[in-house]
Amino acid sequence: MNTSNNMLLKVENLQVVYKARRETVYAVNGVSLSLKKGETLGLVGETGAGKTTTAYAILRVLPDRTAKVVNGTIEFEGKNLLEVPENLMRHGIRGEKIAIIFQDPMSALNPIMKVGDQIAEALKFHNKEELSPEKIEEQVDRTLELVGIQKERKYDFPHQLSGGMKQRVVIAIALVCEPVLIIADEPTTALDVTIQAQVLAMIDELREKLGTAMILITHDLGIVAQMCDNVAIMYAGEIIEIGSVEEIYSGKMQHPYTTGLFGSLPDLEKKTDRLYPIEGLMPDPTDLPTGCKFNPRCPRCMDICREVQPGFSVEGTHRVACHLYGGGTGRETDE
Amino acid sequence: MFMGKKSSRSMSPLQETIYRFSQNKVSLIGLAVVILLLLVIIFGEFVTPFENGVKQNIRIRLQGPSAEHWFGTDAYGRDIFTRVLHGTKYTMMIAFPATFIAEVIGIILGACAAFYSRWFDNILMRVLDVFQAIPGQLLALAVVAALGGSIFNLVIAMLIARIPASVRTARSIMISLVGQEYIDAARSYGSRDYHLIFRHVIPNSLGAMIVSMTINLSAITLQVSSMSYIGLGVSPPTPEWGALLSEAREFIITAPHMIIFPGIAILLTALSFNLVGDGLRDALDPRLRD
Amino acid sequence: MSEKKKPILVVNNLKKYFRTKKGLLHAVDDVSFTIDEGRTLGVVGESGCGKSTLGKTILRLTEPTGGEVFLEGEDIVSMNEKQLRKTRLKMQMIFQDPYSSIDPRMSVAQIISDPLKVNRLCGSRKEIDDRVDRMMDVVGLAPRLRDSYPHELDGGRRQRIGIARALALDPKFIICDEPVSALDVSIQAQIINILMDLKEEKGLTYIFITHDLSVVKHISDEIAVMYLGQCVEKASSDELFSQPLHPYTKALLAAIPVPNLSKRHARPTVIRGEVGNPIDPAPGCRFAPRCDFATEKCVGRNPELREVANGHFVACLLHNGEM
Amino acid sequence: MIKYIIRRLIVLIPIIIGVTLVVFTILEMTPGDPAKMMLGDGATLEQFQAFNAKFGLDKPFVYRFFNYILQLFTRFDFGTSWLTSRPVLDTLKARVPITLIIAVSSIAFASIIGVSLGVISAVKQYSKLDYISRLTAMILAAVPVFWLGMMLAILFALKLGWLPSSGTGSWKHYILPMMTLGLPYSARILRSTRGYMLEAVRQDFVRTARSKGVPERVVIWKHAFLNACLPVINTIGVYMGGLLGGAVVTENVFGCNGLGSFIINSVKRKDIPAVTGGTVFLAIIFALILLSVDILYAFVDPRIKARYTAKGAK
Repeated sequence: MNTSNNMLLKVENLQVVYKARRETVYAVNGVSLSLKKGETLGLVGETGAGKTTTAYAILRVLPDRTAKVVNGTIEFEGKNLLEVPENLMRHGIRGEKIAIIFQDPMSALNPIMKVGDQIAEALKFHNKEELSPEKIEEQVDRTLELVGIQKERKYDFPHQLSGGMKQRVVIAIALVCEPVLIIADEPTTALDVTIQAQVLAMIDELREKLGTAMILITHDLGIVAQMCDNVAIMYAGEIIEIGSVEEIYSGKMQHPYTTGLFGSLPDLEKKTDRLYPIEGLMPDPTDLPTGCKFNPRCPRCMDICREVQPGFSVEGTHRVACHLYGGGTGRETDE
Repeated sequence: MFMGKKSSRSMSPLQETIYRFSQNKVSLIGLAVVILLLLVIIFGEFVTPFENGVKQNIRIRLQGPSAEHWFGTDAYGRDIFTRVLHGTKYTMMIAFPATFIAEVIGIILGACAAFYSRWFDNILMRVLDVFQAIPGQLLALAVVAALGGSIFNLVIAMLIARIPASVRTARSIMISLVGQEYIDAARSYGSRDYHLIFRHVIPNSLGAMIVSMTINLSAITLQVSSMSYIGLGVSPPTPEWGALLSEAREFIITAPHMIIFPGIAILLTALSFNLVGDGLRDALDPRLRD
Repeated sequence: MSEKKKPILVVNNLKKYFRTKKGLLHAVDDVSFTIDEGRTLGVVGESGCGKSTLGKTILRLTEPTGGEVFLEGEDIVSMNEKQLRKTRLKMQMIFQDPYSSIDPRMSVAQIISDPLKVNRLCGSRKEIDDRVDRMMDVVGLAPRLRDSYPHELDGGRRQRIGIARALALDPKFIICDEPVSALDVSIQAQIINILMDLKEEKGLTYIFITHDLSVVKHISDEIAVMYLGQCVEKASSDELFSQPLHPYTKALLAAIPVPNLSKRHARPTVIRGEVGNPIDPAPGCRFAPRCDFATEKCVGRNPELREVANGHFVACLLHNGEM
Repeated sequence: MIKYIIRRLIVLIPIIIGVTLVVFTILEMTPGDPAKMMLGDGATLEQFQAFNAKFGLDKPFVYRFFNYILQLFTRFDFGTSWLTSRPVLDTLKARVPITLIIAVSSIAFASIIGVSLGVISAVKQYSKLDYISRLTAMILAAVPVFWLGMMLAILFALKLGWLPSSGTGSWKHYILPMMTLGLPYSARILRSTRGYMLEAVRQDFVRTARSKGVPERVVIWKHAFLNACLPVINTIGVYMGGLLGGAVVTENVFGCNGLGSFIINSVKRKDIPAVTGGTVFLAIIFALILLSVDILYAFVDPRIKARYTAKGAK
């Protein structure tokens, strides 16, 4: 993981909090991950795990009044994005080098703007090559065809398109400037299963063709298995396990939370009588447990888990933050 | 984020609303003023007897504010402070019953429209369309023109002017509530219509209805005074605020204090109703705040 | 399981049409099935296929346009209000959205006891309280939550309240309308386990409506696949997954992302197009526009749902000997 | 689109009939004999009978009502004044422009101030500017219109002497009525604009625009504001009703001889046909304004436009 010449993104110890009137929500608590060019990383976790906050922090589109990045670096092509001034972020990076695909295509598109204009907008503001309006139109047409929509439909408004088509438009908006990194935030959660299959197949194909790196945020381990090279599993604002898909899906040296996630899924191939879910609930993000954040729900919880936050046990590229695999250096807990 | 508070006792939505409202200083001031106004109606006589506002004394006419006459005196030498103070009850006597009745009618018709939808709703909407095509002020004027300007008639005039808006608000609240899945659920376990209305729909609509009520109170306060001002409401010498201002018109140059104080009374009343309404709305739905 | 073949629910040619501005929407169009006591019928389909409307129409939460529904031999469709209320004691529903399906102004105990109160089933307060406690225990709600309000609870707990409320009347038959689709995976598994345990203990019969094929396979004995208001295939759970016949069922199965690496990068066969809407549908197979095997025979006449193997029904010309 | 407008105009007909019925019924309840009120007690029986016959008062209510409707739709006749025996329409023609100038100028004034400050207030939420404009708006929304008029008159006409305090001679005469009526509504418009803007800037598509790297100025005005516009236009339309009512009072304050003061004077003199005619006419104006708001709506929002054209095609 250290061949830095084709390293694209390196997030180190990212911490984000949301400050509400009297509460502080600890949304992301020291996330580190890295991504090479052309690679796909799956970011997996349940509601409130901090997946989306991490993604928004990378793109710096967090709500600026409440959210605050308290610590960490986000190194992208050698620059720390957290220190780049806002205007450079807007001109060189956001939408141009890093693009994002949002979850809900119904609300992610401006309802009173033609879809073609919405796709062209990013191009117009990042027009480094000084393309003529005609060239921009051509590029919009090309991108639309890339995502499988006839170019004539660029004159349509979002309400004239079906759900799947809207999500294709959202993807076209992300792709039109040919970014090097795409962050896809649950891109198919709002879609029906057959449409999901269409969209996923298309994303996979395009990503391969364009060589774009991708962070795929999802809660669906099935999608990860199909799409990703590496997987990071998040729980309560931390990455508790990270590695290649093969390592994670092999079941060796598995974090009990990961085991629980797999146990919660009914198996399609063989008949199971019972599911083995994780008992309990997500911890309150304003008041996280000490030690390992998963300890109140963990079926294999030990005394040390309640006090000391586990470090990573490393085996190849596979890293697990769990005392069961003891090797990691125990960090004293912050609280 | 959506986790419950770890407070030892759980609060019902009502308690929660009261708690949030009590945290809002501006709205509390509004509430304090409203309570003060109600106290004035009850205890006004002890502060300054009504007699002071009636007895005429030409020698001290049109005097500016002084220690003896806080708000000055009018063209007949009557104490304006007393007149403004006792004017409170006329506004309230009109605004409260009119608002309350309008709201109750709103809830009844709204619930009927939401439950016995289609035809009843259609008819109701057409009737509302007609009433709302006439500006409320004009509707009230027409009623007063026909019936005359007594307090009772003004209540009726305000009712007719405000009912369309109340019904429309109530209707939209009720329809959105009836669309909620818990109504379907209640029906599925055998609730009769009156169960649905009284156990689910009305309790859930009350918050929003009270907000709309405070807005109505404010609007009626303004409307009543302007009716009296143009000479079609409560008429002088009754010290209704609008009537006071109507009397003050000719002295706009010589005695501006006659204009300022009743006007501030109207302003403060309407303002505090609005503040209470805003505070309630925020307390009911904290998401609207930020 | 098949030794006590006693049908509890029989649905014949059920239809529900909605009048819309664009035309008549055939939300449920001529659906028939039978469920035996103690069994679970899974109903799967994508959004807009009418599966939720089917559930609500069976309970008569929306009035059916046509057809019959027999619960233990009594026709629900022709009942008057009073009979219907009595019959609904035997037949309850668990709703999809744990947020909008419980009244926010009631405490947990009030919500669970409401069915008992409106039906005047329990005499004393004590009796009601006991029953509420028992129900909360059954669905795994801690007793200290009795006086909590829904806004203080998470989706999983709210859904448990919904289940407790449905169980309060001790029904025989429960319609579960996507009870887990709004929940996170780990919570979803908890709820599924509760539902399966209850079925075991109380001998309940379920209709389990969902869009999630892996969930439906796990919980159902039989599965009906719906497409645009019609049932296109119905078979036992194992049969349907091992021997899917209808091209739509095949496509659905192929589209599920499997959480293991065996099918990695083996691009699934993706069907084209999107689900339309069944407004004034022309006769003919509604899946034909997206079907690779469609011929002109598929248009003009509705394919019948026919039994092609023991207990395996399919509505497709490919499999009923006409092509 | 034209088809849609025509259809909407046709829908207006029952509303106008309904409005007339409401006004007719309310005024029918006026106690006393109109002839006696108009002619005084000293008139002869023949004079009474002649008066009643001339204005159709010897006919039953239903007959008079339908006759009125018929005259209104066939001859655009709003009745004849009892006082002057002249057609009400003649007076209306002279007076309506004054009311329209006041109403239109104040709504324009209120919209410009309210919308622009509302947007800024929302974008700079919790700033000093936001705080001050909200406070001012709060107070202005509770000010009685006629009192504000008097205060403005004291300040600008009597103390400073910049503007005339009454009459309708020049454009200067319209400034005080415009401000009087406009200021309270600018406050209301500000409040709702701010609310809708706050909602709009939290929409997903605004986040999409930001993530494209679009400059903040464009995000606010092109994406957020244009979407917030729809409900704002709607609110302004709804306020028009209150504003027309307020115009009646404002005319009274500034002694403008518009429709409002005509109605008030007619009410005071019990000239029922004049009140009916004036009120119905104002209701028609109001309905036409609401119709134009709806049409404007369709121009801003393609979804609504699509609905109209789709319906029109059928």
